Amino acid sequence: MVTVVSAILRRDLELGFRRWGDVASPLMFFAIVTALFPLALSPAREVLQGLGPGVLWIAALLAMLLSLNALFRQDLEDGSMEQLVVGPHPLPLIMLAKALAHWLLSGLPLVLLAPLLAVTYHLPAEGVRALCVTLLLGTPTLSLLGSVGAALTAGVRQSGGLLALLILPLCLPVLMFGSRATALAAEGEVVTGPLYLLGALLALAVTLVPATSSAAIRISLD
Amino acid sequence: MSDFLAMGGYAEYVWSTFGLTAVVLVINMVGARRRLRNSLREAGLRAARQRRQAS
Amino acid sequence: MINLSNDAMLVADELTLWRGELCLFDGLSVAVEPGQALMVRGPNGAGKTTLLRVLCGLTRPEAGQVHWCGEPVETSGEQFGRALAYCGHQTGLKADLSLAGNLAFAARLAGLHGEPWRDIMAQLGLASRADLLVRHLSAGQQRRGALVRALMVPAQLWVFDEPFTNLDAAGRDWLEARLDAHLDRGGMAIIAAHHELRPRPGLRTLELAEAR
Amino acid sequence: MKLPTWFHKLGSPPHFYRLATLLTPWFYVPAVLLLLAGTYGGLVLAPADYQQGDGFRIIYVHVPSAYLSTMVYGVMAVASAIGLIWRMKLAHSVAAAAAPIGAWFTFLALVTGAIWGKPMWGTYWEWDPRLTSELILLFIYLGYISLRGAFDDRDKADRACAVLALVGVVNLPIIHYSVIWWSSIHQGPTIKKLDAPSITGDMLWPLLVMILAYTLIFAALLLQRVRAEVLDRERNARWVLDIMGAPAQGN
Repeated sequence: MVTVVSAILRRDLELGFRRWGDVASPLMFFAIVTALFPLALSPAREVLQGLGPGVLWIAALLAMLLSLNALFRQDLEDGSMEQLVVGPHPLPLIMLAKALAHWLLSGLPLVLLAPLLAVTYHLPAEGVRALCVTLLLGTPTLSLLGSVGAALTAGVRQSGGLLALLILPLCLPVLMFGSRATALAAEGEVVTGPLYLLGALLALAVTLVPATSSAAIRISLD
Repeated sequence: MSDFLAMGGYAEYVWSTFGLTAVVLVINMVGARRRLRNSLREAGLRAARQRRQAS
Repeated sequence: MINLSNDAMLVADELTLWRGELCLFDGLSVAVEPGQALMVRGPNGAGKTTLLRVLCGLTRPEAGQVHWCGEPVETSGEQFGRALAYCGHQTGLKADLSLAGNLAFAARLAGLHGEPWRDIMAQLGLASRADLLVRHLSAGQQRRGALVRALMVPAQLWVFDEPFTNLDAAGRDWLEARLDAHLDRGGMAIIAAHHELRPRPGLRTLELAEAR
Repeated sequence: MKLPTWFHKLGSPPHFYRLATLLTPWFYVPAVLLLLAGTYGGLVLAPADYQQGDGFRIIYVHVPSAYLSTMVYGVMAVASAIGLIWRMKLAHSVAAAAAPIGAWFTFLALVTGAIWGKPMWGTYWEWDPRLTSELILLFIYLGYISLRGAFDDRDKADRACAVLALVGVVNLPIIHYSVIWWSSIHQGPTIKKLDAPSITGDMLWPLLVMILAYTLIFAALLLQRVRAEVLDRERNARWVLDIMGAPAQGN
């Protein structure tokens, strides 16, 4: 059980480092999009503090969408996913490992970069801490939900916009709770409620998504 | 009759919603019928083609 | 070597598959027993690849069932997965990893220790290419790399899709000899190929007609 | 799990096709009649609401389409589950046929809701939990329809869309309650939400008639579209050729 997950993680992480460009571009996208709003709207402190949580969360969500598109496409083209499906190991476990690898390469870096960008929005310390905690809890759910969408659209030709259209409605609860919790924390309020809800969404995703994305990838490979 | 049309001052809202509903219903009725006609026609062409091949 | 249970069998009955307007096969039944090799032949587009994928449980037929040791292949997961070695048109190797890296991954996944691919790789003349990125290998070398991956993990049922393409004469002889040894041990093979396999006991041929 | 034979019989395309051809008028005619009766009841017979005056009559078109938008997605989810579990192509045809109808009525619910908002709140669009959920549901429908359009192989499209419909049906309640939670945080309970005014008897029966009429119209539209989907999927089957022998009847 563990060998399967660790083998897949090790391979995908090595691939990620080999093609560091694919890892870096969502990060740069995250930074650029957050920089757009002060330039487009106004650098005034109150405006940015009000916008901060929402903008940072939306930019993080869109950045993850970028990397989701290619999640299974390459594996389908070179036949490595086929080998995993035909192999003896349970497919849901493999899909969970793939989603985890995607999160480590795209979700986690966002969480690490977020405090830096939050400073440019004059977010207070509690706000920055809440941002990191909510991103830490929310981005794995985005990776899991995204892996279902990526599996469904892996076999389809140009599917950039399609994946976003399929996944964004499903990611709305995470976005709402995440950005809301960050905004409330920035105003010094207690945010345990939304954090529990984010945790619940993550637990739900970890249990339901692997079986779903396995069915989806089998259909794409058909 | 005219006060019926006035709808107690809400005329534009009530009639616009009912009008839009009628339009959407008609669009769906025509659309469903045309979708069926197309499939019937295609199936007919295929049947004719297969009958020609068979004979 | 894994214990080759001699009652293992792959049975496919009444397979039917359409591709759009074309019927690839209809009511096709085939069975493979230990020691037998089934060669699937037919013109391009006759559905050879699709039939192999159906037999592996990758593609779902319109009608019909495929059983391995009595279990439908789609749900027999571990048992069928351990017994099967599939080599399709694609190599199954990641282009941005080295050949050795890919094979190490496959070995770890199969729970094998050490480097079981070294000697097979040497026999196929790839020893000097082990650390090259798969992206930089020629088509022939990539095919042989895929063969190494398929043969490295012991499996009872080989399902190979045109394994002889891009192989030179030496490579062909090697694979034919390897096939003989596999069949003698009670292994099974389903091979789609254009060229004639060497006649041998237990070799059967399935001719697929042009899809109509 | 052994299924009742009528379920399999219903599931066989030729049987269903003949049944659908027969039933379609039996749904259409009563639907139109009920629609007229409901509209007359709602616009003429029902008394004006003491708060919203005649403006409340919009509920007679808004509520049925809002009900239909969620009910149709339920039909799609059930059909998708049956299609995946028992591998019934007909069930996938039902899901494929229902989607565009559901999308249209969701759009209708959205616009009629917004128009109804104008006299109530003074603005056409209000991020009210019900309208927001309706908007998200429309995106989910559009996502389903575009995923179906992205596949050229019909069987793959069916199975992929079935998975998406099931993922959607699990997420719908979550999205709905998070929208309610989200709007309660932002607006607070001060703003009166768009809930149906207290309905008395003679206001209520037209609404029930309209809901029944909408359901029957959906059934009629669905039967026609499913017949088309079945014809597209069974193009190689024998019975389609026999039917084509007879003069084409597209009622």
